[in-house]
Amino acid sequence: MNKVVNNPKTALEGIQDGMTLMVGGFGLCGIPENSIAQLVKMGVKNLTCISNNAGVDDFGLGLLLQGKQVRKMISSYVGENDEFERQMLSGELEVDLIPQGSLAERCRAGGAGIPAFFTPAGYGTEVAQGKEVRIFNGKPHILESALTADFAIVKAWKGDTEGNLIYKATARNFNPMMAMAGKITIAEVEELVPAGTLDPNQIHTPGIFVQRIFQGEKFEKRIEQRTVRSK
Amino acid sequence: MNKVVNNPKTALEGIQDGMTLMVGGFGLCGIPENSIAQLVKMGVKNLTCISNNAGVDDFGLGLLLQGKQVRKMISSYVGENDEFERQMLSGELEVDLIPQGSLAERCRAGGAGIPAFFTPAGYGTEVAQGKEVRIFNGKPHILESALTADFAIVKAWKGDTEGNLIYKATARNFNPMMAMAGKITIAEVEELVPAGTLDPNQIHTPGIFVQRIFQGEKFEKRIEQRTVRSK
Amino acid sequence: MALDKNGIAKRIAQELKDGWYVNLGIGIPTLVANYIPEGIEVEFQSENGILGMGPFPFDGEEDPDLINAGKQTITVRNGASFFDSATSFAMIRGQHVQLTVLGAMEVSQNGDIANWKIPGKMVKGMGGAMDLVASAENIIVAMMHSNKAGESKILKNCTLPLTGVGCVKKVVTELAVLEINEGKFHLLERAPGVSVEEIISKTEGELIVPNFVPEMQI
Amino acid sequence: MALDKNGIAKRIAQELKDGWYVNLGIGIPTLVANYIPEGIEVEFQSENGILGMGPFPFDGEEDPDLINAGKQTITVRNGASFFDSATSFAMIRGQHVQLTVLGAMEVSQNGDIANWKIPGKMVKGMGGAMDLVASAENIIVAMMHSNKAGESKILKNCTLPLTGVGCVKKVVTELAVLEINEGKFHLLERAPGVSVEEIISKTEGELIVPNFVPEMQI
Repeated sequence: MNKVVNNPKTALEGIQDGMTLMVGGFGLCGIPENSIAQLVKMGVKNLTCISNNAGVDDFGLGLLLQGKQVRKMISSYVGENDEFERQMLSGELEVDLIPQGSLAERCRAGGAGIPAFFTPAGYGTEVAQGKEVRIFNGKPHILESALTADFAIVKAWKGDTEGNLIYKATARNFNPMMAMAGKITIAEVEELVPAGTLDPNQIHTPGIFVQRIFQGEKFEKRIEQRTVRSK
Repeated sequence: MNKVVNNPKTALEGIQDGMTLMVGGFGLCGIPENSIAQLVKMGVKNLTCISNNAGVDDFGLGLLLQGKQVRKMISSYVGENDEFERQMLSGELEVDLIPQGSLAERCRAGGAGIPAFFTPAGYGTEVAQGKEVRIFNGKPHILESALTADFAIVKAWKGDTEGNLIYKATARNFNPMMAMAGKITIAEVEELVPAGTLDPNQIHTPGIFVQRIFQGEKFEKRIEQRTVRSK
Repeated sequence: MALDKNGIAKRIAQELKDGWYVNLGIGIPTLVANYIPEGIEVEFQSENGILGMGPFPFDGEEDPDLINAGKQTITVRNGASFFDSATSFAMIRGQHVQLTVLGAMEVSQNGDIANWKIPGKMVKGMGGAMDLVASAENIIVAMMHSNKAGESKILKNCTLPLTGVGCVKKVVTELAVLEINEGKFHLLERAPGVSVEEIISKTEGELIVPNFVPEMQI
Repeated sequence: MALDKNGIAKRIAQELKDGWYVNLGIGIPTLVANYIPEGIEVEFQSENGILGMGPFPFDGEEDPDLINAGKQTITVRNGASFFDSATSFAMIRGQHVQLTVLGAMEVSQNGDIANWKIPGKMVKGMGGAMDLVASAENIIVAMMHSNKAGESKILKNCTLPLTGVGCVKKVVTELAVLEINEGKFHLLERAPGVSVEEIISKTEGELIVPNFVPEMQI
């Protein structure tokens, strides 16, 4: 069941104006750099992007914002991005802010066929507006619904030809749930290996969730907050 | 954060008559054999056991049934067990049958602080009796609630002193979700190693979900349906 | 002549499409894996937590930690993966599995299925069947047309407790291939040498019979 | 004298108990990790998906794939583990994390907290804060007693959009340790050399002051 495509161009075929995309990563960690570059090249517009963050001005999803390709962001935190701020304040960009845990769980739910679930997060805040509230164990919870996307684009460390993925360290973050929730899921990996090479016991995302896979040409892996101690 | 206890006796301290236990495993695969033997020794009674299956007459949870230690089973499939059948038909044993996927998800929900979620499984059947029905995307779903337990007892392949666990092959099954859902979770492992030995990238159950861990003395690993082909 | 179990499995295997992930139930459905058409690649999921099941192991090579949902010892193919049962049912509930094949005691003309409980008899439980039938986009039931008493199991309404409602799309029996559509059975094919009359007589549910009913090609 | 940020962190660190899993927010909370009391072992969780965070890396040893929720490069301790963000919030929502320390713009006497949004200013988002405050059994807020305009942030009612309701149990500021109980602030300790009168004057919310208010021991 070979899912290998040769390049980002082939991988992203079918993505059209107005579509909803999930894009993996936390900050600039574990983002599908090569696919984002291809989205910029394609020039698709009016996208709804579901991604925990929105990149920085000149990297990550910030590149799509620069090209005014995004109509709506669904995220938990969107700081560190001047162009984002400008578009949001001018009303060009719609923003739906969601608590991070609810965002992660709503993506998982979308992939897992669970249309809605109750969570305490956001009760009593503006996040709860218009949402059903119910008490469980004496504590109020709100009903949150599943999220899915036309395409999910994720980034993994290693992947095999059948689409099985292994992430590295905290570059895992939102990638596994988004891989589950995409109608079509595209994975870009640092190292693509033949099926049978990866230990079946150590697969983070089983290939069933991935429709297309390619090895990225180059990963810049920019660090957002380089923090060190002296020796 | 050392969680090692020396033996099953110490590991199971605090389990009392009338408590609810989750017990990992699918059939006889990946069951906590040493802990079950200890439960038999302890002679605790009136237990509610949440476990996908109920073992066979002379192994697995069947051993607790032989000793009439179980008041109620919450399972998805309980065949292959004559004593179980006898106790159930005589009314000694209460049985709550739950679709397997709902059972798995309800355990995960219990561990994840999600009190309830909607699933299509069981709609229109006796499983849906008394449960809220709601249509999502044109399809009826029922509201299922989280499961938790006083103690969860799981079995892993490798574990470290901080409670991090790695399962082997399909012996993983229900163990990870039950580890999440126990107020106190006990892990018995085939091989106990020092913290730092296991790759942080390959941990299936992070140690935060495990309160006590020990290396089992002996694992019989009985096969329920030995099926082979000729060479 | 009516098909045997292997014949039913063989006919169902013709429904497989390249690239599909497939969940096979216990019994006749398990046999489907033996008849994958040439040139087609499918991957088998088992709901305890494995993708990429291979054939049964050689004698002496069984691994007690490696079983399928029928608790049989199995092997893995290259590209296999293991996961927990919650993730496994995420695949099923989330409709990532393209085809589910399972047995039934009764099927009704609106697609209801009963396959887990007979009142008065020991109930073993539904296992994963309710999750599978409630979620699968594509369910094929492999079953005998009649029970041992000779009564039709292809019914107007199920008499046994249901496993799922309105979910079955296709039924393959020892006599026929039936499709369920708009609340009726539709006769698509008959087993080699089996007459349309025999199928009609053994089908209690409403059955639409076209002028020409081709024989199965197996 | 009022504490500095490190002093606040040091005082909060005294609340740690052996064996606790702890989530530290950005800012002052991060500093708590520098003052773990002797003989106590705690493990730090970061909500992007790591347990067992170690100190920042040495210069030149940063790994872009290894960051905390503040997006800072970090290291891991022995016994660490990585997991996806859904599992990470399963830990938080499921109350497996024993203590959450985070900053706030305002706290009210019934335990409401506001720390994510100022109307009229650019909203960056709540990140994981709403999940953390809604679920944690044990929340300590690290904050300054007053804002830059000199107005109290320890209030009867929050004026900013809320992050969570009735969830804060304890507040440590540069002036005092306050407990929230039955809809009131209770003054537990004062910073060395800070007078009870100063604390009273800078607290807008209802404050219960016992006869004797000990100085913090830091």
